[in-house]
Amino acid sequence: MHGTLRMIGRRLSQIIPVILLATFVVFGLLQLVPGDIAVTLAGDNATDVRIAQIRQSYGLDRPFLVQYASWLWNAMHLDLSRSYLSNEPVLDQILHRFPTSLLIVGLALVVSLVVGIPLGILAATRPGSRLDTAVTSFASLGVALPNFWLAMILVATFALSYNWFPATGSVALGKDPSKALLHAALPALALAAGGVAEVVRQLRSALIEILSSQYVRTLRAKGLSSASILWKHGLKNVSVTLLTVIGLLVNRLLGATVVVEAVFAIPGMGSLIVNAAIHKDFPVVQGVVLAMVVIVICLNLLIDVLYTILDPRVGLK
Amino acid sequence: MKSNDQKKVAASMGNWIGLDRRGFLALLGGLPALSGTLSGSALAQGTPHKGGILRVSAPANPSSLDPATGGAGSDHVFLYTMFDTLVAYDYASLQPIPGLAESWSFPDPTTFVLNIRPGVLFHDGTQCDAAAVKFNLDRNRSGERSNIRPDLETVTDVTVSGPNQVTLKLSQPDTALPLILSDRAGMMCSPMAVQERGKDHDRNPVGAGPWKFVSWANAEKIVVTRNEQYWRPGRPYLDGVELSIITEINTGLRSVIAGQNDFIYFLSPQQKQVIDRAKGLTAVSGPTLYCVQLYLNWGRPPFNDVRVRQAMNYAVDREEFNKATMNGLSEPAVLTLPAAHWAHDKALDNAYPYDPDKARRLLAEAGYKDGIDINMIGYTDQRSQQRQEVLIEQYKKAGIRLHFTNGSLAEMSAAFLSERKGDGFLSAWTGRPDPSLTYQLLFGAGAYYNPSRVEAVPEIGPALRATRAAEDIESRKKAFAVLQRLVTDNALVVPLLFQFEMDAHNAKVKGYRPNLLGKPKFEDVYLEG
Amino acid sequence: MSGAGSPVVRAENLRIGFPTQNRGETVRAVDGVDFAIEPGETFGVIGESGSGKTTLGRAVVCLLKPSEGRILHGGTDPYTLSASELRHRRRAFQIIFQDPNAALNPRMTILDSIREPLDIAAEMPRAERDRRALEMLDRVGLRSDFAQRYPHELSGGQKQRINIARVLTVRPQLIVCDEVVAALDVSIRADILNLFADLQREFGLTYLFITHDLGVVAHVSSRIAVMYLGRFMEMGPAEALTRQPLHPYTEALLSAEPIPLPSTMRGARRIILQGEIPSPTDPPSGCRFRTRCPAMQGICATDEPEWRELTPGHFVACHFAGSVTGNSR
Amino acid sequence: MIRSVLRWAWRNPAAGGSLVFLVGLFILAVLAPVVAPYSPTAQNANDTLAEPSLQHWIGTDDLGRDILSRLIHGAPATLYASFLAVTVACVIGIPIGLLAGFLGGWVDDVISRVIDALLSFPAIVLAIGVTGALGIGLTNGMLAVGIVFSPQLARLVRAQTLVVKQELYVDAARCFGASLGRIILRHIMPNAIQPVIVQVTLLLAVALLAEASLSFLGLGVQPPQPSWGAMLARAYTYMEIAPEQMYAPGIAILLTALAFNTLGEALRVALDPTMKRR
Repeated sequence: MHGTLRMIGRRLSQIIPVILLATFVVFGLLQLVPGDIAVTLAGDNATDVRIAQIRQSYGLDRPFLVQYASWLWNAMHLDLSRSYLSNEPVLDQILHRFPTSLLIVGLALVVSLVVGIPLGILAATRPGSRLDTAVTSFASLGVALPNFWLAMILVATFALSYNWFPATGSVALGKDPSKALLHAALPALALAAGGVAEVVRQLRSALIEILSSQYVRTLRAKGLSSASILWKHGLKNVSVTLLTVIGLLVNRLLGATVVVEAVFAIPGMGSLIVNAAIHKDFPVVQGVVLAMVVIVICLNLLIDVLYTILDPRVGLK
Repeated sequence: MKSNDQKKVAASMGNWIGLDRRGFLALLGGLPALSGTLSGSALAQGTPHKGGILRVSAPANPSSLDPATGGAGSDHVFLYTMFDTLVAYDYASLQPIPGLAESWSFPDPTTFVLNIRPGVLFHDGTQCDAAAVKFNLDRNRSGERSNIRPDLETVTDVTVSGPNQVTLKLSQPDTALPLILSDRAGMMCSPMAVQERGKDHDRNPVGAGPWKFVSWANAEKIVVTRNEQYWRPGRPYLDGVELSIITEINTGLRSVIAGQNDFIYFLSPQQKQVIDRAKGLTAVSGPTLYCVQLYLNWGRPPFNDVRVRQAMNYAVDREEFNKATMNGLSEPAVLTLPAAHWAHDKALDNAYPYDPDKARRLLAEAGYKDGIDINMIGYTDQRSQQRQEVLIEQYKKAGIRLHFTNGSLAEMSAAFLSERKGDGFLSAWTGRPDPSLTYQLLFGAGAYYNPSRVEAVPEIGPALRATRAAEDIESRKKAFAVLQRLVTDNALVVPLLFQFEMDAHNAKVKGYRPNLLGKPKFEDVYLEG
Repeated sequence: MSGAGSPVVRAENLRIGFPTQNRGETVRAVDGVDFAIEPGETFGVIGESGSGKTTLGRAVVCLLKPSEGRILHGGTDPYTLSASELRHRRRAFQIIFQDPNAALNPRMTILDSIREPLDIAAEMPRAERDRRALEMLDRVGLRSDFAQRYPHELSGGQKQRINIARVLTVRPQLIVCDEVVAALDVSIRADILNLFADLQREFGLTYLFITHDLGVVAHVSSRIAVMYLGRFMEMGPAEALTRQPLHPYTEALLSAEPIPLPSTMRGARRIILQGEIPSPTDPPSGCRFRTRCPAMQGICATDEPEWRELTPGHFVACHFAGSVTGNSR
Repeated sequence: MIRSVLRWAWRNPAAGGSLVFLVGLFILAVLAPVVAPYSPTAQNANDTLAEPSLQHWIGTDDLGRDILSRLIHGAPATLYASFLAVTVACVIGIPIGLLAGFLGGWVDDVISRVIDALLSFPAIVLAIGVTGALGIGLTNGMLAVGIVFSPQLARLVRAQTLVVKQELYVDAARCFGASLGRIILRHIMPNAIQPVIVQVTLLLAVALLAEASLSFLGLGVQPPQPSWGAMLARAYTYMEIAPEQMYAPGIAILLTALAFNTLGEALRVALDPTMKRR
């Protein structure tokens, strides 16, 4: 336990530089993007003078490092400032948008695991069988499937042809849970295809490795049934693999939602950051990046803690 | 083949010209002839009644809900629900009609008097009187955060000349003002709210329009609810409007097909097929001021040569372009104003027939025997890319090779208009209530939408001023004809087509009429069933 | 110290520590060792695993940098040299590892591997280098058709011969042999050891022979050092040390030796070492062998035994050296 | 060499099939102007969104262009995009990973933190930012994707390097006086690169999908150049009228990604000595 705490401490001390780096990199990247938000803000009534005025009033004429420093200073005081585009506090926007994306990602993750784990186990316990071939082929297909294409097909089929699901938008989970799930179903499904494939592939290969190990062969020789070996030894050992997969998957799903949200016109954080990035709405981009980095880091931390609990040797390394 | 096409163009042009505006609208909107007055809409089916909430799919998040601080042309649909304008406009022809101002007059060319309708209340219960109007006009023309100062450039002073009268002093004759006051500049906000809320008024506005602001979930939804104290008797019909922001128009239309929304606007004419195929949806369309066009930078080669600019106009097959990109459902454009507009000069309609050979000859005369490479600026969205693909193919036939550099709207506008990158720009002109603004902003010396910042020919300046000095509509028409001739002969722009407003709604929605500005208003809409 | 001339390698108060993940703690793998190796001799180092003998061997060929003290190569401290000079000079000090397989790059042919030192030296034309490499291949008893094969096609013994051939190409002054036969089949160990002996005679080589196997070390060495927890416990001529060990640890090693030794080398009784070797991060106070010493006394916990030369060339670090072992025999 | 590849392909029908598919695709891409029945940009406003026919085997698109011809002409762009992105990722990622792994110490600390930072937010977001900075277009888009992939490769190479640099043959080489460059090039690279080769093959598929995603968002290929992702994006706008428009480019992307993946997996098995033994 001592080691675990120390590991958590070490990881926490690494978070600050990672956050600083990530936000700085993004801030720097946006600086390189030509054009600026003053033009958007000036809109139809743009004049050169007006654009210069707006630039000044938003502090966009200050040097890059000054802008970053002032953002950082405010962020340290938990003030993520306001969107240039909508004048809405960034924190409000994030708190408003993230649940939508997280619902989809969460749902996709659950589907990936619920479908992927049994399939992975089935395939691993009968390697080389017809079932195994079918499952692995399906997994290869899932990995190669462009998820936004799948999203399009799902919309065309289940939303437009059959009208079983809504084609667009989202509903807050707190507002109407059943409607929220109905809205999230197709996007989550589009994301989950890749997720299921990933879980199946990783789980299958990890299980096969364990089941073919000397140790398990000895157990089998002692007369233990495959099922009990699987439950008692295989899955416990494989849970570490599964944790890794979950970590990878969440990161990947968060990324994939960007395009899938575009297909379903879901006001999630993906569309938020894409729109903000295109318009150089710094405060929003920075806020969302910060939130994403924090989520990913916290998740990784959680996974590392779980690793040490499942396998104490990891922590000592 | 070619002559056939030309015939087709001529025939369709004939159609445009042949119909009078009302008949034209009626044909397109499936509506009976409209009187164009406020009482209007004595519609055939059913009688208007109160109640219900209209769910609208809107294509863009507003830049701000304060009329003075926002900038996007797409904001108006939101603003109209909450703000009434001093001057209103006739849906069909865009001529000015009374709004919050009962009447107005020009006692002399540089004095403009507005008589404010008595007894109108803002949503917060304060009076919309002459003092409030003065507050708004002063804020709009000189406020620090005002984005519409150029609109009221000619106003030098606003005085309250009676409890319900304001008098504007002008630096020069400006007969464009009434229609300017039908736009943002004429939208009245509660002075108390503006003062109390400061910047927050952008997101929490108070006007005197038919509906009151309820909530704005950014890029997601805006909700407004009935203003019980609205000054027009019996209006509005709708208890409220919920505008869901769905930026992808195909997705937005899908939401109406799937029954999540009742109404969608700013569709592409190509989507008519989709609407027609969907059960229970009605397509509504009508011409608008929205002009898809190629901006040209005439300040430097190659477009400083009038022959090259004319070649650009001859080499494009507008009928084909309309067919390919709009399913033939828009109005091919030669001028910057559509045929239905009161200031449109019909004499110029055949100025640039499709003639790639003539384009080649003009280019050869200008010294480009082997054709010419043009660097164009454009946008990345699918519709823009489709237009680019069509234009690249068409211009290729006249030896004009277009090369596009694309980006987001803000980035590319700045690139072409401010940073002077590229020779031309495939974009659009969204139109202004008064046409003099359109011409001023596009062709005036120093205008932002004129990247050269200089007049192409010296006659432009006087012609522009003449359009704002003439007082009655007929003499203004003549002034615009002169200006339009100048712009067309010098080929300062390549107008391609006027996009038709394409809206769709389900069977519940009644009484909706499009307007020439192309920015829907819901004041006459009611729900049935 | 016996022998004339300057030693090939000299270690002075050599200490090597590794930082651990746990804040500030250090594994003191080699913790104060002095010795000198004379030209032409075979200096054996024996110890259990964890005693620091492999670390010592790696330090001698500059794969590890001393944290304290120094290693002298023919009188020069290699760490005072410039990087390029060090690269040039270190070729005279070679090492052969325990795992013959891991020492060969699996993606290089045998010929490429043997020729590599010559390639690095780049002192002769390619054809000459090839010729030399093939000559060495022949000298270690392998046919020339091995030249184009890859390591995985060879047996462990063959691979160890390749490693020997490879270091011989640079004509080193000293070869550290780190458990060179431990990974090989018992049946071929003698062959390889004989090869080492033959080569020593032929090329006048000097060996630092590291092993945990007293049988091996006694077989080949002229002098032996016994290492425990980073320190030498005893050092002396091979014969004297095996016949008359001065340190209880040496005695224990000798008595535990499973390989039949000549009766003269065998102790009267078997001493079984109790427990595990303690952690090198925190060695016991006083004599570090005391926790497992059958003859532990009070003084052993408090005072560190001195490194004494009891008989000429025979050093020991034990408070009771001479008395304890002498009595026990 | 060729014979052993053929033998390997024969024993792995899936991998063999993928290889044949990809080689075929390459040939098609090279011969596109010869093979394609029509010009990919030839438009016909009177024959838009047509169903498959004898003239147009898989129909026409929104501007009346032959879809088959556009698919064929889209192949070079698509392959170019994938290989460009992966090459960029290799050129950036591999040296950085080698350096971090081999030098260790503060260099490794700094590089590892940067990698962590870059990997902690979704790749597509980073790609959009980089694309914006470089300017929109296929080449820039794929440079962006390559840059975004590079930390993944760097991390993998670093891990491999950490393992390989412990190998005894590296120590041996050091004893022979080998220079840093020689050690990295002769010993570490060849032995660390194997999983990288596999990863690169798999990345080709990911790059392909990234190209499609970027083009879908309008940040990839620009007109009039055809690409599968751009075709899909266009098809999306005609989903209600002509849903069949999205099948052909989608299937082309799917099959190519599948082929890269299958090949990558087969390579993993073929190159992994522990799997070979089994």
